[in-house]
Amino acid sequence: MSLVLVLAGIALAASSGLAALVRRRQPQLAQRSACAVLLAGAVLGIAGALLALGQGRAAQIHAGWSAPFASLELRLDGLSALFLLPIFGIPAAGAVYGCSYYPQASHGNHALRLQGFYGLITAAMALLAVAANAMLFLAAWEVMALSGFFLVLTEHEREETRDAAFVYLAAAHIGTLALFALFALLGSRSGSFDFERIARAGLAPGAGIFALMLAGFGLKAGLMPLHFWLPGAHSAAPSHVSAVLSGVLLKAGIYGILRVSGLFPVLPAWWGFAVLAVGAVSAVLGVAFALAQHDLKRLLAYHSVENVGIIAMGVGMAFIGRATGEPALVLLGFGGGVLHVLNHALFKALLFLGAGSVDRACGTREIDLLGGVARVMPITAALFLFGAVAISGLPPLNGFVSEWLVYLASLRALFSTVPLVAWSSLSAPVLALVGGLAAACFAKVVGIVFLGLPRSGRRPAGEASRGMLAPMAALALACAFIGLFPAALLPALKHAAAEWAHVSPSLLEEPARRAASSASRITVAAAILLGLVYGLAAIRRRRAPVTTQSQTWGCGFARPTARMQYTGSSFARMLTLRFGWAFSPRARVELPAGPFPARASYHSQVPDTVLAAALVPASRAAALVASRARRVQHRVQGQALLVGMTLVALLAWRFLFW
Amino acid sequence: MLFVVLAPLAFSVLALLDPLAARRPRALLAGGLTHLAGVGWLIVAAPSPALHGWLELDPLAKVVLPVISLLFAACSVYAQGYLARRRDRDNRLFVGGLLILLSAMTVVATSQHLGLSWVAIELTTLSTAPLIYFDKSARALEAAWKYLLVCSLGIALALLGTFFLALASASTGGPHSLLLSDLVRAGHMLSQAWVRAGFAFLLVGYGTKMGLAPLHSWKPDAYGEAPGILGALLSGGVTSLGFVSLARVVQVCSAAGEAAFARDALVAMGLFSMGLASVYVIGQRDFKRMLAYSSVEHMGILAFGLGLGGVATSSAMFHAVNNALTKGVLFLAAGNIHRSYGSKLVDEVRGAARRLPVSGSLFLAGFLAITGSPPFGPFFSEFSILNGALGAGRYAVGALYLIFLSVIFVGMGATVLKVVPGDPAGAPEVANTRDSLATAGPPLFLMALVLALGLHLPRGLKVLFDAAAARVGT
Amino acid sequence: MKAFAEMVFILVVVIDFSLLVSSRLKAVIRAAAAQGALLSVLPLLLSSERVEVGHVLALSLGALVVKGVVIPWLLTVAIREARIRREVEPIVGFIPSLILGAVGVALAFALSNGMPLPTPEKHDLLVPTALSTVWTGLLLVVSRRKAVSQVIGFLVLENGVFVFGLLLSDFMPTMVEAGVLLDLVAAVFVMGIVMFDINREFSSLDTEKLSAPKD
Amino acid sequence: MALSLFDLFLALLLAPLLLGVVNRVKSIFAGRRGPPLWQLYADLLRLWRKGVVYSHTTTWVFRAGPLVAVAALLTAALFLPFGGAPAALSFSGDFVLFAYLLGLARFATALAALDTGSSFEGMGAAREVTFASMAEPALFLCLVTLAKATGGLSLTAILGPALPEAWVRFAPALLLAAIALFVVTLAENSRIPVDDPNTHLELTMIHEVMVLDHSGPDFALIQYGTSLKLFLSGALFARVALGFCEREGLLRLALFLGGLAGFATLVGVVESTMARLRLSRVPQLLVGASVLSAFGLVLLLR
Repeated sequence: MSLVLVLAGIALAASSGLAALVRRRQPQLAQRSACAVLLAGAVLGIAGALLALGQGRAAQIHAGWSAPFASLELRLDGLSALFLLPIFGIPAAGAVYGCSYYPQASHGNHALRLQGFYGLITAAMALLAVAANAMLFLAAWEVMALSGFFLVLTEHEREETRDAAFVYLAAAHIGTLALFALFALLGSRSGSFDFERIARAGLAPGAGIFALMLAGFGLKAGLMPLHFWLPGAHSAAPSHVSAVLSGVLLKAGIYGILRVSGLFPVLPAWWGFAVLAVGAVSAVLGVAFALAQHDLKRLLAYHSVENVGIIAMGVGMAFIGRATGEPALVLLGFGGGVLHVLNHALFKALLFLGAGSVDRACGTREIDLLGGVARVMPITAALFLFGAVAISGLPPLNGFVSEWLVYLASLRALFSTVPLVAWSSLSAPVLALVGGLAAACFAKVVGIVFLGLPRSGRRPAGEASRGMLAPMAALALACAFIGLFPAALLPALKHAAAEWAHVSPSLLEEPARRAASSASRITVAAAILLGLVYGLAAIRRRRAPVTTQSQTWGCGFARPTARMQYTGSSFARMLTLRFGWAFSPRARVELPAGPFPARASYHSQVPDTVLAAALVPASRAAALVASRARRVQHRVQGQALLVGMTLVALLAWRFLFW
Repeated sequence: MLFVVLAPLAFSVLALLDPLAARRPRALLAGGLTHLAGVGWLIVAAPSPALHGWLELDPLAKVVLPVISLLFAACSVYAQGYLARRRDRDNRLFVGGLLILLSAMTVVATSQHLGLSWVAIELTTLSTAPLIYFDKSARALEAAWKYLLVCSLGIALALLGTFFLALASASTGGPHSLLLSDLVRAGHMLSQAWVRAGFAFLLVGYGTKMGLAPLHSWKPDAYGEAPGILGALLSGGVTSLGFVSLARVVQVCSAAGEAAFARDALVAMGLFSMGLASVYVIGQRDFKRMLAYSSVEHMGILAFGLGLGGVATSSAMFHAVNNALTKGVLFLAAGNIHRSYGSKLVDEVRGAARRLPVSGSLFLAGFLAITGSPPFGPFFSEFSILNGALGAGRYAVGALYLIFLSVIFVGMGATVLKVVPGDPAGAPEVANTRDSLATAGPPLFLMALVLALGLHLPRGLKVLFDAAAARVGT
Repeated sequence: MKAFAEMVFILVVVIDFSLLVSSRLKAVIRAAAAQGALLSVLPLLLSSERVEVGHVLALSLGALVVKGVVIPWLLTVAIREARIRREVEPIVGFIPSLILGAVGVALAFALSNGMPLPTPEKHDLLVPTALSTVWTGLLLVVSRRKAVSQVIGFLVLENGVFVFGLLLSDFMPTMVEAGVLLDLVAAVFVMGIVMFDINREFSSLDTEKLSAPKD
Repeated sequence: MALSLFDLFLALLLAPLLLGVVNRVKSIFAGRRGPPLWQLYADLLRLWRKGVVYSHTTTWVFRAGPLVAVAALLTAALFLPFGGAPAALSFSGDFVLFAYLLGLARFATALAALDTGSSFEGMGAAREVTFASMAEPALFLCLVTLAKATGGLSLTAILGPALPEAWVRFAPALLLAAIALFVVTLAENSRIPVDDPNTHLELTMIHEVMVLDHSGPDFALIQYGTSLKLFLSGALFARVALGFCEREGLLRLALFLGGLAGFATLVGVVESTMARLRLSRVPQLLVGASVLSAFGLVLLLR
């Protein structure tokens, strides 16, 4: 039943673009009907997922499919159901937002194409989550990746969009090829491509499989240093697309890692340490790069790298837990990681939608040109701030809860009796560093973009429309719910973790109970915090002192202007200096000259190090080598010579060496 | 059986004699459709071998002949639109040559006699060389000259290789025959040394026809300069037939106990082709030449699969079908784009998806399909070949295969993404070259087939591929 | 008979050498024609009783007409029509070509020693001669600048194949006759030179100028 | 529970006094008599009664800043065991929430500063979040070290009966952690050598420059928050540092208060004898603290 609901949701989502196509003559109606179909699909899908979570057992459908090795093997277990929540939820919110943000009436075919692929990517991701056959998984994977490509390419007239889309496509395809190899290995060793049979074969987890898994899924998840496609793609796409890409698409990589690692009866501990290390590097460098960005959406994109790193740290702890047979680590690591998947989807989507509203209203995403947006768009600002608090992992919102679970996992590791495992608790200070940096970064974003005064002529005309605010508010509500009632999701997480780790749920009962009791105290603390804020505000309002309006204290400056405000770059400078070793900043400086300098300027940007310092030069070099290599054999004689030499070589090989 | 060979010939004679240029394309259409119908009847009726068993619809033929027939039929529809726009050129030789090509291809596909195969392959070279020169430009002439010279050199060596095999069969007690079934039956009676040498010569000869690197050098020029229709037929039809002929030679080698060397050589050349294609595809500014290198790559994949044996060979059969259809899509779409912009350089062509919505999108879709993106057919065949390699424990060659695939994807992607998206305003435009039913319909039809093969591979086809692979031997 | 055949084989190889060192196009064409004419004697010399006389005669006569007369004549016409200069213009010099040719002949003899003939009644010089001639043809195609030279090279290569084919003439005469198709190709080449007038398009038959710089 | 609430109440009440002690120590060093110990109470009362001035630039964020900051600090106080009794609220991993509540307070203050649009306040906010993010790993390394040494995962458990025994067994590691904790405390509370709370040059200030625009009751809240934060960190430090002496009942409370006084004296001495570091040297100090406590942790993990 639950799976049938999900399948219905998939079908509706996939066909939502058609709804717009059919009625393309009436753009507004067309878009709304597409949105309605997608929403209906999302409701069904989420209902199915919740039903599955409630039932606590996996639903299965099997059907034949006559592509090689493939069968229509579908399975909805706890892990799938948990991932289905953001997979259906975020696109639904994005589609509603898109009706106002990207109206078909003014964007025409672009919007039409966007809607088609928007539904398709939703369907593909959902199919991915329930696929239980490697070929079906790969097919869904690639449809998802290609839809993502077309979504990024939406505004294809701009060159940077095309470049970003190309980098995305190349990265996605290389990832897919790694998965080819991964599943081919699994399939040939177990003799089947059905996940169930692979799991039953009890394969040994080898280094090759791990490397392929990390490369293939890591490319999609955006783990450092495989994140290089992500900032460009996410900033080039329309914002409700970025919300889906960043909030959900990346998580497909995490899902893949979990799904594939769940196929092995035992995991070696070094897998866990490796994932933990990669996650830690991603988290720290992701937030460091984010700090250095000027472009609002690029900044948010780098935060995705950070958050995926946090998720990977949780997953790594869970791996270690499985390897050493410690149920607490499995539960807390898995629970923290998967809950953070959901949380990150919620608040990152919220933030991207907010960024989209700002971009639409001000016509720029350049942080240092913005300012004072909150005065004109108070609700958007408040919702964005909400998301910022959540993503910084600050209580009482959801970001804190999942990070806390990961913290708890690394603290539990302290007391492990297995050698070396205690060292993994060094991830706790790493998380603290990441949390501090993220808070600094979002203080910068909210402070510079929304507060203060406009730094340039780009200022919004008015508040975003209700169609744009409503989905953001819905996302914010979900963030608040998880933040306030973290214990609510623990039973589902426990079930999924037990299935994934091939242990009986009763083994996880004890740590789950402990975590739940702690989580319920978080609820208490959050209630106290909110009560205190409310109480203090009431007292403070009762005080109602004489209020005077005046200018900001200028510290003695006679005529302060809005351009003298601190900018985003200056705000982050002290921190980015610390990470100078990882950046390759490019600055364009025009120094003031002469006794009466006419103008001076300073423009700096921090391109992605992996892309700018490694991949682009490498591909240039490859192109150069290739063009050198191409200079040979244009003559007919040369071509004939090749034929002759091949013959001689073959004969020599056969008769002399072979 | 003879009907499908002779009917195109008859139409070709008609076309060559027809004084009315406007009427000739119809002969092409009629020839293509008649052939298609004939092949359909052949599949259904499964007649007994013709010409003393020299022509037979064996599993290998069943794999390629319908595909070639479909491809040709699609091209003949396309030609209606294409030739209508190319009134400036005399189409007598074009139409006649294509029909002769069809007839020769049919013979190669069904031939059970290595000598007859050779003659027919020779005929495909001769009948297509003048067609490459259809544009009558200096570069087209150069391309035709290179094609003719290099392919003829290959074909001469192939004849020598065929002689070697014949000699091998002439040992005491040998069959003294070049009929495939005789050779296979004789098996170890064949003189091994001569089979060995014969394989080397035939690999070079038919490898040239297939365009395996380093024997591929005629391809970029020929595909770059020839009309899209010819590119489609060469890269989808003729090269596949080179593959089939080579597979039949491997069959003889297996029977003679010489398979190990043959397979190693095929794997080596296959990987070399893919590697070379990946070098040449990076930074390619001419999108038709890019397709030529893609063809080199896919011939490499076919040779690779054939060389690996087992599952991979069966998948190579599947891939031959996928490659033929997808190359049809790509060349026809590229031809449309080329004509509309009057250029095939990425510096001048952009926004094809907007100016030619169908052709532009098909070019992109074809690119994604040929590079192995699900849910298109080539994904399954390319994956299965990899699976065969890894399943056989050949991790190193599997890794190389993957690396080359990814480099080629990136290289082709860079070129395709310069051509398809973007704003076409300001790019050169040739009047009256927008998508029409005749020029956009056939590639669309082929694309649908490629997609269908990915979504659903009929059981019968799977059995057929396995049977064809079993023929080749292990 | 056998001594005669041996004589012919040796002459064919000697002509191979002379093809490699001739600096005049006319001389090269004449040598190729002479080789073709010599080859046409071979079917008569080597035929066994099992084969119908008709086949032997047809092969012999066909070779004489096509290889010895028609194609050389076509080549001469082409040189005149397209106003091709008389020099051979080698890429690899005459002496190196000759040395390479000699190495090829040595290899051909070595190789055929290692390949026992399943039909022992044929002449033992046949295989080395065939392979040497194929090798020479390849060398000519690769090492000469002009398109005409390449056609001649192809012709020589094809002569080698023809010689080899004589091994099969006992049991597969039609197959050997099919080899004549190769001559058809050569004819097409020559006609290409004349009809499509490579001379006019490129101002000389130098195929190097065919390669516009591109990748 | 009643005892816990009593401790909490005492803490909230005594928080401003601690700052008075620090100032008194500093004035003794300077040879002055200095302000009375309860000066801050008087200041708070006076500010609470005053009117407020708001800049045209500000929004609700500016007004909410002090409220959220104080509320967060008050909530954080719930998790710290002060005297003898366990904390009012305690669960495993609660020190994460404790640290993050301090973070929330900082976040709110920084945003309020940015809301004014003043470049100086922006500068202050930037410095505050920068140094805090560097202090955070050091703090967590200290806490993880303590957790490992005591086997507890909540502040109550860490600072509970297991601590004296831990001091016996792992004295070097805990000593390193305590030193690091003291450095972190100085940085978190904007004391010398990281920041100078008494400076009047905006360019060199960190915390004080952030709150330049706050006035009246808002400023009172901020001042109270500052003192509460110092009290909380002082309490944590005192409990850790005095963990080696075990006492019962009232004596324990006395010991705790004595420890706090000692902490205040220590801060005062440091402030009087050291100069403020150049801003660019501050990160080195904080990274140094991290390295110290990491070394302590390594001693335990090996």
